[in-house]
Amino acid sequence: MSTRDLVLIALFAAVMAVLGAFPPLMLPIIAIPVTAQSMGPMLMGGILGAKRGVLSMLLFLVLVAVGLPLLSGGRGGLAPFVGPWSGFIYGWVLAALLIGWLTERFWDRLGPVSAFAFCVAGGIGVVYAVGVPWFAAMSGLGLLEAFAGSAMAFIPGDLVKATVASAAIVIVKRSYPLIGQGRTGAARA
Amino acid sequence: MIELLGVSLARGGRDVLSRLDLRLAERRIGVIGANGSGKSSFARLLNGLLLPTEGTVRVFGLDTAADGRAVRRRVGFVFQNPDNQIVYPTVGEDLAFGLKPLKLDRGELARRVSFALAEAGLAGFENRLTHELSGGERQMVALAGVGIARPEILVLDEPTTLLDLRNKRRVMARIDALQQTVVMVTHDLDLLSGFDRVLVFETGRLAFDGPPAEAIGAYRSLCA
Amino acid sequence: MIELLGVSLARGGRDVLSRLDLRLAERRIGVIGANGSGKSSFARLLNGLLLPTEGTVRVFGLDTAADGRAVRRRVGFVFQNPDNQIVYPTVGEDLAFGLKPLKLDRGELARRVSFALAEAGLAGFENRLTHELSGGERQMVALAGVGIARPEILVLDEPTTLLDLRNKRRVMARIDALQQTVVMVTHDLDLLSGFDRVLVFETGRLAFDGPPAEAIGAYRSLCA
Amino acid sequence: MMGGLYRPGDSRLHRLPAGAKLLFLAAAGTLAVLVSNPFAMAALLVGSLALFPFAGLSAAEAFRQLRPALPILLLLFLAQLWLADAASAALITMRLAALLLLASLVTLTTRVSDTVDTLERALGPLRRFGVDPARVSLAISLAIRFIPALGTVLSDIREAQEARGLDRHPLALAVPLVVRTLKMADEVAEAIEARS
Ligand SMILES: Nc1ncnc2c1ncn2[C@@H]1O[C@H](COP(=O)(O)OP(=O)(O)OP(=O)(O)O)[C@@H](O)[C@H]1O
Ligand SMILES: Nc1ncnc2c1ncn2[C@@H]1O[C@H](COP(=O)(O)OP(=O)(O)OP(=O)(O)O)[C@@H](O)[C@H]1O
Ligand SMILES: O=C(O)CCCC[C@@H]1SC[C@@H]2NC(=O)N[C@@H]21
Ligand SMILES: [Mg+2]
Ligand SMILES: [Mg+2]
Repeated sequence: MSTRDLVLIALFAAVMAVLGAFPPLMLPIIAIPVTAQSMGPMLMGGILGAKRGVLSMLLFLVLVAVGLPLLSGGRGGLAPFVGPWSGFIYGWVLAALLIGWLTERFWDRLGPVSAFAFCVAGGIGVVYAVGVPWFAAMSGLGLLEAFAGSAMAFIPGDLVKATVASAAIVIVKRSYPLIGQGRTGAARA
Repeated sequence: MIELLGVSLARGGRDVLSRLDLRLAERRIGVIGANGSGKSSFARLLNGLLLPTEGTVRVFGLDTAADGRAVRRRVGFVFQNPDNQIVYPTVGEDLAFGLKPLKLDRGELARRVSFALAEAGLAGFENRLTHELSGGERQMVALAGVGIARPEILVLDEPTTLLDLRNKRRVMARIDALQQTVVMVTHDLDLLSGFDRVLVFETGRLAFDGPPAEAIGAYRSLCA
Repeated sequence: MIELLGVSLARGGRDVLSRLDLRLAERRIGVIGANGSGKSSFARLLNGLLLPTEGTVRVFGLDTAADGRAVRRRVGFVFQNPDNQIVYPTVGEDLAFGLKPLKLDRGELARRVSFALAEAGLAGFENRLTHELSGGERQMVALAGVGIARPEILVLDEPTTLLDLRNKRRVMARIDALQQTVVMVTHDLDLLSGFDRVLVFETGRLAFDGPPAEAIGAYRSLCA
Repeated sequence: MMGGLYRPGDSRLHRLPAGAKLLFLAAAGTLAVLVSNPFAMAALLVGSLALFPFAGLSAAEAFRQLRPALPILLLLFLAQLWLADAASAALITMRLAALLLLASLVTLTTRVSDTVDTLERALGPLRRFGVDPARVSLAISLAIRFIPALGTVLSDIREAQEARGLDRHPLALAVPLVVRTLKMADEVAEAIEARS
């Protein structure tokens, strides 16, 4: 892993933190935030690719776990990892992996539609696939009730976030590609 | 010390520098020229951050393409934007980063850091957050961070652009006091008065090479 | 044109500007002073990017606090760091962005963009990626991007820091030729010679206000 | 922000090594999941609460830690009451509350830098799998250093767009943010390389 990879990993962990600075929207009744941070795994996977994307998300979670208040609403520490909605956070890691893998795999043909599809598959599909069963297990609810109680309300917002993220991914592919070929500019020792 | 032998450089498919042959042994070397003429690219060649597409760059006899790491340990680089070269959240940690290769113990590390800070007029800044410093302070931290490893050559790319008169004087006084060889890219022609040799670039070629007064004259007439 | 009535500004709990009363009606107004003296904050007050903590700023009679949008449409702003205001990945797109409100057709848009680029000495740069330009090239793009919308007042915050002599002259000639009112913050005192009025700031207060030569003298003695 | 959520103090809990506290949390968490008797769970919850004054933290602090989770805890309690019975409703709610309190307690009494050091040491054995602990802690420092820098970039971009008359549009924010971030990555990587 090059120094540049290391820096990219750190920078996107910081991007994730900055996304957390947007005030979260607390839905009435359920206390799981609607947060700009669910865009994080999409940007990490779609721009950095699978390996760097996953490491970047892990780094972000380490920063949260060691006690920095970087989750939306200024939350942090270990509590967010043991709560009823923590499955979503673990889902972010797998989502970055899947989105990154798909993006790399179909890099040459990556366009707005495929990028959007990847973001939805990872950022919604995978995240909920981890988050909802976790929620069910922690709360003793059935899967269906858990889905209705946790995930449904987020879908519209997450679709909007997937749209924004996929557009960003495509524009970055055009102007500053990090996946596929190497960098523009001269070779580096 | 620094030798360029038939050096050309292409970036993004465009020729940025063409066939440079140079031997630089003076203590104070200035680099001036138009925007986009290749000054920053030239500076990056000197420590192997960029490698020539053709030809060879040698520093202390070391080929930058073969011995990049060894060259970089002896050539410090100060970038135009201090923000992007300050790596750590606090001033003290950032300076300590430059000493990492020496594997010093804690006490010695702290001693050298506070000495370097005092030298830069930043005594007691160890625990200040780097992003809360003023522009001039950040530029001084960047200089100190590079200087602390005592490189034998310092390459500076427009180190005074955002500074006011007072801070510019401080930075220049600091540079003046350095024992090391200094190669400085700048648009501020006033800074070059005490220099030994000034290179003038024009679209990737060396348009003039000589003492400051003549070089500035040549540059002015190029720009007319 | 521009009026400040009892204006004070606090940022992050610190007083940054204190009780300014000013009427600016001249065509060329310079702003100088030490790092951190409040020049950029002052500039941002003029188009409502910052609102005064106390007092009122009026531009063309409009209160910036009440009519921010209307004020910004008439006051163009060029930032210290060109990277901040380049919005699009290619030079052409970025310039076209400034023309959006005019709803021109494609051909006319392209024509105006290439004219503005030629004027800035960047003919043919339409498809260049903005992040691959040299520092000076980026600054010229930023200037062209704001100028293309033809605002009635132009506020420039150190617009020439990265420029070579030729581009600096080009910018100054361009500014000279403008019909519009120009307010320019700068550390480069040479740029002020043709100006009508220069404000000197010192820790948030107006330390001097008068013609360029006297103002520069006052600033130099403040820095001594 | 960089101080994190740590509350300075000198209690025994504060002085305990970070690694010990993390192990304790893992053990207590496992215990909480295994316990299925509501009375034992109540004891665990009371025990967690009792640790707060022991760490020099007030009851109000404990409540502050739980507050963000209160609505969902209440909701879950009601759902369980409706779906199952009072005993399991109490069990699940108390379990979650105890877990959250214990986790917060570790966070509140442990310095960020101590946790990072512990992490660096814990990663030592992974060296042979190509994990370099020094690179990990460099990445952590870099990320912490970049957060305020990106905050500045973000507000600069917003300001510039406002000045150029652009309405707030998420894409117009995301693209320059990402492109500038990538450019910054290049420059910082260059600087690290030049300095190491
Ligand atoms: N990463 C890059 N990829 C492609 N082209 C580049 C890159 N960096 C610089 N260039 C181009 O190389 C040429 C030389 O750039 P360089 O930065 O060396 O100029 P400079 O003399 O330092 O200019 P300035 O005075 O504006 O800083 C410019 O035309 C620039 O557009
Ligand atoms: N966002 C902010 N929050 C808090 N304080 C700020 C902020 N921006 C600037 N300041 C402070 O306000 C003061 C004036 O800053 P300003 O940027 O206006 O100075 P300046 O005269 O433009 O300096 P320079 O010549 O370095 O550009 C400084 O002390 C600065 O630290
Ligand atoms: O901040 C946290 O503690 C994690 C919250 C997880 C929120 C999930 S992620 C998917 C879904 N979309 C949202 O906007 N919020 C939820
Ligand atoms: Mg340059
Ligand atoms: Mg300023």
